[in-house]
Formats: sequence, C-alpha cells, structure tokens
Amino acid sequence: MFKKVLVANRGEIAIRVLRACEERGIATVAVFSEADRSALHVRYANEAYCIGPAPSRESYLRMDRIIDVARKAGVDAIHPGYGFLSERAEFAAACAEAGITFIGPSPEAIEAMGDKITARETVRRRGVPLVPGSERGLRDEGLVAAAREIGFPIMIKAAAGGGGKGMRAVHDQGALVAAIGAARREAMAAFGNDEVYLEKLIANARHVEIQVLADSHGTTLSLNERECSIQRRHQKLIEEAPSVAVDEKLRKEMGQVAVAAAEAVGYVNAGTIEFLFDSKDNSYYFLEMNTRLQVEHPITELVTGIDIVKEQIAIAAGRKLRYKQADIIPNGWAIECRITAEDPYNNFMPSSGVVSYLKEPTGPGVRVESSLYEGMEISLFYDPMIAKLVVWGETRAEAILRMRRALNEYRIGGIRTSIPFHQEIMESTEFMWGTFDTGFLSRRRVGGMRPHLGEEEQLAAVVAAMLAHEEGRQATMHVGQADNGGKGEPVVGLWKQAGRMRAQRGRW
Amino acid sequence: MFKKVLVANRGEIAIRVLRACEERGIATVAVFSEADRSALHVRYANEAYCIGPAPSRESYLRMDRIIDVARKAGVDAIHPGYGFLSERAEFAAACAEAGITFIGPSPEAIEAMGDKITARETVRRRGVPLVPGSERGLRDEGLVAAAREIGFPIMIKAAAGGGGKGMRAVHDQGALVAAIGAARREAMAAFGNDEVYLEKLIANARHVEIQVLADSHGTTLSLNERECSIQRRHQKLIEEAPSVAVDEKLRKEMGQVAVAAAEAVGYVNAGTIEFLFDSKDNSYYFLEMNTRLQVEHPITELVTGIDIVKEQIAIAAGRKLRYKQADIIPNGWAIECRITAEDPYNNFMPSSGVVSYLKEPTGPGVRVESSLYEGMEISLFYDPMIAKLVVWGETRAEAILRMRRALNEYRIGGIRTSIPFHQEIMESTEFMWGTFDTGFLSRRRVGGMRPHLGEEEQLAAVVAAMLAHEEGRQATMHVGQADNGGKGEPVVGLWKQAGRMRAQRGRW
Amino acid sequence: MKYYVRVDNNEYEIEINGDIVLLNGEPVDVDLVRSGATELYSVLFGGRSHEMLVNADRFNYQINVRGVQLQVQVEDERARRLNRGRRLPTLPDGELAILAPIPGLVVRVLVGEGDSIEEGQPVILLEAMKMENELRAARAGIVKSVVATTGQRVEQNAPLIILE
Amino acid sequence: MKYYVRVDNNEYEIEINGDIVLLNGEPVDVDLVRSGATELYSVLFGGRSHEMLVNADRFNYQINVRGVQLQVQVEDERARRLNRGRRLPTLPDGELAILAPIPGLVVRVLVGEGDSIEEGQPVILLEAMKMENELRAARAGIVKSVVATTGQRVEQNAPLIILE
Repeated sequence: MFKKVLVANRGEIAIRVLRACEERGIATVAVFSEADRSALHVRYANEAYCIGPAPSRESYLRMDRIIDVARKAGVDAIHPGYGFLSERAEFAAACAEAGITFIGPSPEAIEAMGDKITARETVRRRGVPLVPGSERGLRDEGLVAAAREIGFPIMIKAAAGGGGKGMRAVHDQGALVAAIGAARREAMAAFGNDEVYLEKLIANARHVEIQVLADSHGTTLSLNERECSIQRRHQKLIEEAPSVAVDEKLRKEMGQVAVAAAEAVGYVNAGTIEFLFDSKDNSYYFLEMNTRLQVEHPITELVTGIDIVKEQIAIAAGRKLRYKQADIIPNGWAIECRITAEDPYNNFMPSSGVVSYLKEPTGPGVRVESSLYEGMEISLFYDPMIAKLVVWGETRAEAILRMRRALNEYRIGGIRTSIPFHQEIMESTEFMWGTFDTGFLSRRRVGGMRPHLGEEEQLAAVVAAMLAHEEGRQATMHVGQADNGGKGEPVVGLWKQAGRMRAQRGRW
Repeated sequence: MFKKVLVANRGEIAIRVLRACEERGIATVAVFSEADRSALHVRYANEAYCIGPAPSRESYLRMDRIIDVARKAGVDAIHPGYGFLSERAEFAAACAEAGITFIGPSPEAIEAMGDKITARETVRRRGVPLVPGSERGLRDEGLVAAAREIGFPIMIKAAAGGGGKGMRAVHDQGALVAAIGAARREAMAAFGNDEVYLEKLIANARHVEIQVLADSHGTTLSLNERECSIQRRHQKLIEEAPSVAVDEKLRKEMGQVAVAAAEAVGYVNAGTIEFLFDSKDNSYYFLEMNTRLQVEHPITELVTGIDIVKEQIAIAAGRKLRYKQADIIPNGWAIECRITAEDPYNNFMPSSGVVSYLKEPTGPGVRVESSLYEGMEISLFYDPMIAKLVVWGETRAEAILRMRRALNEYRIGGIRTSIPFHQEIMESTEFMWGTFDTGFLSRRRVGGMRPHLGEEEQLAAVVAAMLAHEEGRQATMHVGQADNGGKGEPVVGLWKQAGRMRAQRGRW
Repeated sequence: MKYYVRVDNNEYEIEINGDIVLLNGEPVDVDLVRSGATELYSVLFGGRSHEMLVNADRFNYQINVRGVQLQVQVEDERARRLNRGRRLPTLPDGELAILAPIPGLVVRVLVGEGDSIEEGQPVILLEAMKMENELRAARAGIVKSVVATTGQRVEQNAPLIILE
Repeated sequence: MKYYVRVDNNEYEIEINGDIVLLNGEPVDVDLVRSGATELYSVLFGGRSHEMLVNADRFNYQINVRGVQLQVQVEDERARRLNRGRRLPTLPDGELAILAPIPGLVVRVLVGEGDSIEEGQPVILLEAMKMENELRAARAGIVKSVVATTGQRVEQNAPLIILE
C-alpha cells in the first residue's frame, strides 16, 4: 500500500480523498493556490504546499509544479479528484514518467474516452447503443448540413467536453449557427479546444449513469445506476440512486453494457458510463464515459456500502477487488443535492462573499461533503459548488423527507446559495412521483420567484423593526441617506450591538 | 399517525427525537428551562415553551408543567427521551390521564422493571439467568450479612438506579460500610430514594446489552447486542455493535432470552436488556432492563438500518412492526464515543464555559448527534454529555480507523472535552484487539497523563511567541504582573487582535 | 415609536413601546434572542420557534429565513416624513440602474436605448466563471441608456444599463 | 526579540527578528494564518500542516492541538529579568493553592495540616453534578492549611487547601 499520497485538487473532493487516505493510514500532501491558504484541505492534510496564484491555470492546472511538489515531498501516488487535471491523459503520463502512481485509469484509456467522438466509435464495436450524431472535425457549414440529416431537435456538444460546458440544445435551423458559436466559445474557454459535434436530441430523456469499478486483475464490476436527470443547463443539481425508471432486469442489462464499454478500452479504476435513457420504451444510448471519480459518487456508496475512493486507492496499489458482482445489492435509497454559491432567485447568478455563519446538518442518515468554514471567502475563481448534501433512507420517500429535514437545518450566512432551490424541488409533486426527465427544470422555471413566506415574512419585518429600535438607528438614518444614500458601514454597527446584547445575556 | 408531539427533554436526544418527528411530517413542541432559551432543541422545534428555572427539578422534572404545556399546545403524544422523566411510571400514567400518548412502555412495565429487585424476580420466573444477590429492603446490617453470604468482591447498586449512579464495587469487608454510605448518598441525590442492594461482582465481566422492539400486536424483536464494556465509574463512554465476544449462535440465544424478559412484563415499545457477560465461559446474567431509548441506540441503527426512534413513534401510534426477526441482519460495524465536557487529564472534572469555536466531523460513515453550537454556554446544571460521535465501517478495523479520523477532525474551543481520552483508547492495542472488559479503564488509568506531543508542543511554543511578538505585549506584561499578577482581561485583547488581523486579511 | 418596514413589495407598520410590539395595529408576542453567533437570532413568535440570520447595513437588513434571503428596509416616522416624495434608489419608481452582480466579461447587450422592456426580460449576457449568465431586468421600464459595451470587462456593481 | 516559552514543564527559547524565527537557536520555517474564526490558526511548519485553537489571556496562552489543551506561558527578555527570583502563582515552586474547579459541596477532606502528599494524591471529595469528584494535588508538597470544611458549599476557584 502507498505510504504518502498527494491530492491534486481543492474543495470538498480534496477533503473527501484526504479522509479516505487518513482512514487507510496513508500520509497526505495537499497543494493550494494563494487564494486557498486557509482552505480546509490545506488544514486537513499532513503537509501542504503552495503551487501558485488563484487562477487555476496558474496553480491547480500546473502539472509541472504539482509533480515537482510530489517529488520533493516523496509521495508514491497522486489522486486527481474530479475536474482540473483528472481527465488529462498527459498528466497521468507525466506521473508515470516521474515514477508516481496516478490513482485513475491509464493515459490510453483517458485518451480513448476523453475524445467523445473516438469514444463513440470504440464502444459501438462492442455493441453499445449510440445516439445518432455527426462525425468529427466538421466546420460550421458541415455541422449545419449534418444537422439537416439528423433532423431537429439536436444537441451541440464539445468534443473535449464534460460537465455540460459547451452544450446547447437547438430546436430549429434558425437558431443553429448562433448556438454553435456560443458552444464553441464556451468549449474554448473551458477546454482550450472549440471542436463541437452534434447528436440527435431525445425528447424527455433521462440521464442515467452506471458506476463501474475495474481492478488490474481483469475484474470489472457494475455498482449500478445513478439517476441524474435534474439538470440546469446540462449541469447536474440533484442525483439519486437507484433510479425509479430502472427495474432489476434493466439494471442488470445496463450494468453489463457499461462493463463492456469499460472493457472496450481496457479500463482500470473507477469510472462512469453515462446513458441517455428514454422512459417511453426503456431504450438507452451511450453518451460518454467519465474516466474519473464523479461528484455524485456518494449516493452509490450509501446504497452499496462500498467506499469508492478507498477502492480507487486499493486498485491503484494493485489490489484485487474484494467483491463479486453478486455482492453488489442496492440497499435503500440515496439522494444528493449540490449546494452552490448561486442565487436561485436571480437566475443562478454566482454569489461571492464571506461565509459569516455556518451550521451544517447532521444526525441520522445525513452525510455532508463540504469545503465550507466560517470566515471562508467565496471567490469567483473556482466552481460555485461549495458542498454536497447527501442522505440515505430505507425508502425513496424516507430519503426525500430526510433531505427536506436536512435542507431546513442547513444555515449558511453571508452568501446566497442554492438551498431554497433544492427545498422547492423536494416539495414538488413531479419530483416526488419521480416522473421527471432532463427537461424538468426548463419546463417549470424553478427559482423564478421566491416562495411566499407568510408568517416568516411578517416576523422578519417585526425583527428588523426591533433591531432598529434597539440600535437607536433613527438618528443615523437621515444622515445616512443625506450623505451617501444609506450605504456603507456594514458589520461595525452589528458588532457593537453584539457586544452590548451579550452583556445583557443575549436577551431583552 | 400523531399530528403533534412534545419532546420532554433537552440536549442531543431532544434534537434526535425532533428530527425523527420532522421526517415523519409531525409538528413538534419543545420545552426548555430558563438556561436553555437559545439551545438547539428550542430553535429546532416548531414551538417551544419555557417550563421553569435551570435546575432540573424546577423544569425538566416538572411533570405538571410539561403536561400543562402539552394540553395548551394540543399535542397528542409526548416523547420523554432518556433520563429525566423517561422511566417515571407516574409520568407515563399522568400522560394517559391527560389523554396524551406516552411514547414508551406502559406505567406497569416501567414499574415492574424500574425496581431492580422486582425486575430480577419477574424475569427469573421466565428462566432468565441472574447474578447472585441480596433481597430487597435491607438496612446496612442486613447488607453486611448478605455480603458475607454472597462473598467478595461484591457490587452495591441503587434499587431505583440506572446510569451507574449509586453504584460501588467493594473488594473486602473493611470498605463495605463506607461504600454503602456513599452509594446511598448518591442514590438519594439522583433518584430521591436511597435503597441499595448487593450483587456478586463477576471479575473481568463485559457489559453486553440487547436492544428490543415490541409492538402492541404481540411482536417482540431483538435488534441484537451492543458492547458497552468501556466504562468509567459504571458510566458508559464507548459502545460498539456488534460485540467481538458474541458469535452468531450466542447472539440468537441472548436475543431470545431478552425477548422473554421483555415479554415477562408485557413490554411494548423500545427497551434494552443489560447483561453481565463472562467471556471465560460465555455465560451471561440479567442485570436490568432499561425501559426507554438508550444513549447508544445509534450504533444499533447503523448496523441494522432501522430507525429506532421512528419505530418508537409508529409503535406508540399502534402500528404493526414492518420487520420479522429474520429481517434483522447485522451489516458492518458501528462505534460510538460519548463526547463530554470533562477534563480527562484532571480526573474527568466537569468543565464549564462558552463554546468559543466549533467544527464537527462529517464525511463518509460519520454521524454526529450533538447539542453544541458556537456561543453555547456549558453550565453545570445538566449532564456533561454534550455530543455523541458515531461511525460505521464495513469492518471493525475500518470503523476504528474512521473513528480516529473523525476524532482528529473534531474541534471544540473554549471548554475541555473527553476527545483526547477517546483518541487514546482508539490507539490502544487492547481496544483494537477487543480483549477488554468493564475493568479496562480502572486498570490502565487512562487520561492520567496527557500524551507527549513532540513537534506540536514545540510548535505551540513558537506560535505563542509569534502571537506575543505580534501583539507587542511586552509593555503590558510588566504592568500586568505588577498590578494584578497577570490575571484578568482575557478575550478583549484577542478581539482587538482579531480586528486588526482581519484587516490584514488574517495574515502576516 | 412607529416603524414602516418594507419586505420586497409588502409594507408593514410596526409600533414599539417598551415591551409592547404592534404589527399593523395588532399586538404580537415576540421573544427575540441572539443565539451565540453574532448574526443568528432565535425568535419565539407566540410560541412558534423561528431562526433568522440577520445582516444589518444601516436601515437595510438582509434576513435569511430557511435559506431564503429577504431584503428588509426600515424607516421610522421621521425618516418616513423626510423620504416622502424623495426617490430612494431601491424604490420601484424612477430610474433604476442594472448593475453587474459579479465581475465579468460583457458577451452581448440584448437591448438598445429606448427599448421598452418587461420585468424579468434578459438585457445583458455576462460571462463569469466560464459560464454565460443572463442578467434580467428587475422591473419593466424604458432603456434610458446603455452603459456597457460588448467585450467590455466590468467590475462588480458597475452600472450596465439605466432604466427609466 | 527573545522569548522564553514554558509548555507544562518544558521551556523553549524563541527568537524573532522580522521574518526570522529561531527555536532554541535553530531557524524554523513557520507560516501562521488565522483561518476565519477568531481563535483558529493554521500553521505550516516546514510544510507540515497543523491546526491550533488559541485563547490568549495576557502572556498566558491556552493552545488546543488535536483536542489536547496546552498551557503556554510567554516571557520576553525584560519580563524574564523582572520575574527572576519572583514567584509567579503558576510556577511549580513555593506555595500552591488547590482551588475548586467547579462549584460544589465538600463531601470529605482527605488530608490534614502538615501531611506530606504526593503528586496526584486525592485531597478532597467534591460533589457536583450529582457525582462525587476527587480533587488531586497537582504536585507533591506539605499541607500548609486546610481552608475547606466538610459539608461546605464552595464557589468555583475557591481555595480549598494550601500546599507549601
């Protein structure tokens, strides 16, 4: 087993991996950008080294610096987490050159699956069903022609893509060219490569994916499906396992197809096969394979009891899987809500600021994977996902009720978050019935208006008046307006107040 | 199902029950003493009412006030939690009179098991094995005589007892009378009844208990055993499930004996049969039945997947149990550490103060049941247990490693806690091998000396010097000593410092 | 003392005399305490328990209830008299500047001067965090002037479009 | 500037000149930042990461590392000169008062005047929180006087026994 592992990532996933290492008795090394000096993952690791300024391309994407730190710290393996360098074949290769184990698949496997078009061709040979689409390397005119052939509606996707970046749905000829432009811009910004391709858009399709684990001794297991249809702009927001749309027979069949797809590229370690799933006739089509740990891996852990990150480490260390396919029996139901620093009532605008108060949910069946701490500064340098709230229940109904309970407990002060959005979804009958698809959000325009709070709104008014009264703000108010329209001087007033109220044993 | 439930308790268990109610869609009512106005359970409930001053006997033990609140708030059931009124037959009766369901056993069952001596006689008739002991109502001379008969070492126990209060081990005639005195004093203080009795002390015995669930339709299930041998002065500190000492066959047999004991008093709802377990010959003896929810119930929940508190509510509402004995299959391993506000390096002296910083562990396999919040004032009015840290692992080894990980993450500022004690135990080979008994702690005098920290101690010295340097305290130091020997003016200095450092973006 | 409190577009009149609190003339039973943390308050409103996170900026309060952020403005009687007639930037009448909520790159301006637009209509495409974000009008109005230009880098709170 | 730092019974000499920090004469590489909360510090000590909770009371620091509470006293050169010879209440030599760590009821006094006692020897039985707690001597010494009496209610920090 490894003696020391470097985690080439930040945020909740870095902490997730550090925890797995600590629980395996492996020493840990974190890397951080100048913006992350006091981040949790830095404090959590046994060692931590700065690798550059805040922007990712100057720090978390700097392979050279990371490998340099790995060498100096004498680690024998690197875990890339998700995002950043996790799906860069050249990074996996660079690790190998440096004599360091990359905890993930081989560069060849990443390569083969990383290019979405090659991937489609590879798995097709193994009889994996595909959505009709365009071939590779087409310029705009070629794409327009291909679109006519495939027929609308169609989906534009980035060849180097992932995570929904550079994706666009187009419903008619007219909007096509503009959409291709936007998709190329996003793809270039996200992956430094603006190649895009087309796929037929399956209406009312679900996004169902299969988690696989493969060791270096020829065993590849399916850990069954995850339902990821609740998406906004092709970004997953809520995932659950199992899927209401998949029965035992289908689960077995899709699992076998997924294993075949993985074996098509001689895949080793943890990976995920994404399918487009058509509830109308239970047909499914290969979308892509993610050759890394997924954001939503915890829901699979909760229903299978298998610690996927620890298995990744064991596999990378050359261990045989301890399980047989027959041991993988789904137990209960798990749901994950992605907590992001975005304002659901302002078109999911990213929200920055300092986390001024934090109390995260806990208790039975609740798991929080979080990068949050009081005093944390949420910057706009990185992905807005700041935490994941995951629950387990004996049944789907219990899981939903538990998620509501946990969301109601979650307190994050100082920034806007997606929590009220998730509360809204957990209350929606469509979600409760499980009769949704990837079009769910666009149809119901969630988060458009904030819910009416009734008593709580009245109460907020009363509380504000009492605080103003207590503070004796009257005097300052006019002045405030006169001089600067009532802006400026935020916390200070409250601090003073805090002091005095504490003196009064917090009561009046 | 109930519409509204009152929780007649405080601290972590009140919150545990409130969560269960919320997850069942039941409205909740909390009661609180004047010391608990801003406690978590008050903020967590839908409604909250003050029932008197800080001392328990003027608030949490005031049946009249609690039932009065219940009537006014229109609740249809009351959950007593553990401690306080949970094992008072007259409270269960008073609820019934008020037409409110008591979520727990009948007053008769509480009565029958509440008096330890009656309990012994009742279960003996069902063939439940007992430890040899004295009969009831003996005065000191009688007890001395009985002790001679039973033979030393013996154990003194409070007839009205529970939770180790009023218990004393005596190894020879000489110490007997003094020990009886101390035991009676404690029993009187704790239960308002100073009757005690004697039991033969089984050397190197383990404490193994069986959780039972019984519905009002004649089904009584065993949820298998918990190992609770890690005790200090008969107070459980660490529990685990299953027990290393109990094999499948024994588990089945003890489960049947426990069910028989429960049925002996027509028991309905959740209860626990405590056994003294002798590893030498796998013999076990009935100690007592706790007719309430146990502190350590979560470890059973984690290995069985059954939510015991939700089952309590369903049973009280007249529902049939959804499980058969065959459905109860232990899965994995769970451990609980009781986090108390006590100083393990000062003879577990209770520690009071304000929780100035808090970060609780989370992530895979970790469950925290906590009453803590930043700014909370830990008073000496109530039990020093402030939180429970519970972990699940696929194996016992994984659970122990995960507990170490979680303990290392736990940050509680402003008070002393038992966390370092638990860290010490999790590192001890005796615990890892599982070869311990109830004498474990007294033998190894844990927490006697704090571990040597090496690098961290040096570092603490460096940090203190840097802070002193930064603060430019030199001037004030002499003055400080001259005038008041260096006492007084605590936080203020730090607040100022805080302000300035924040201005410097927390770095220098 | 009387206070006029606006939460979004609803206004409440609250009167406080010593321990007596009137909400729109009706007496209410409120017990308000801070719970440890500076901005966390526990409120018992006739026995019903609520938690609120409060951030104060002069007479503007941001109150977070169950994850929902409320904008609350308080005026006392005198402030009310003074403000009568005068336009506050936050009041729905008069001019309204659409500001950049985050630093970013203006990808496209979707409206022109003189356009009459609806509440919620997209007006600007702003790229931040590698995503294109639509800025929408907080209320209906006529575009008085377009400050932002395509391709421009804008700082947080930079005015982009002025409505009248 | 030189500092003499005592952690329990170990003393360290730390010298700080600008950015240079010497520990017992050896230069050390320390990066110290506050992480959000007032008393939480993150320390990188030659790349090794540590978290510390620090509470300062003048020149006494309570530092909590991995749940273990350390008592740290800092003196600078001048303070050291001044203190030389003088007895600080917290120093192990000279008189030592055993104080009640919590309010409670004195159940029994286990030692008498003139007794010579060991470090860690029980001296008083104090009942608090319905439990009898043994108070033990922090160090060996002779009992100079017994202040507490059986049955007496004592406040926190009330002196119970004086050692010399």
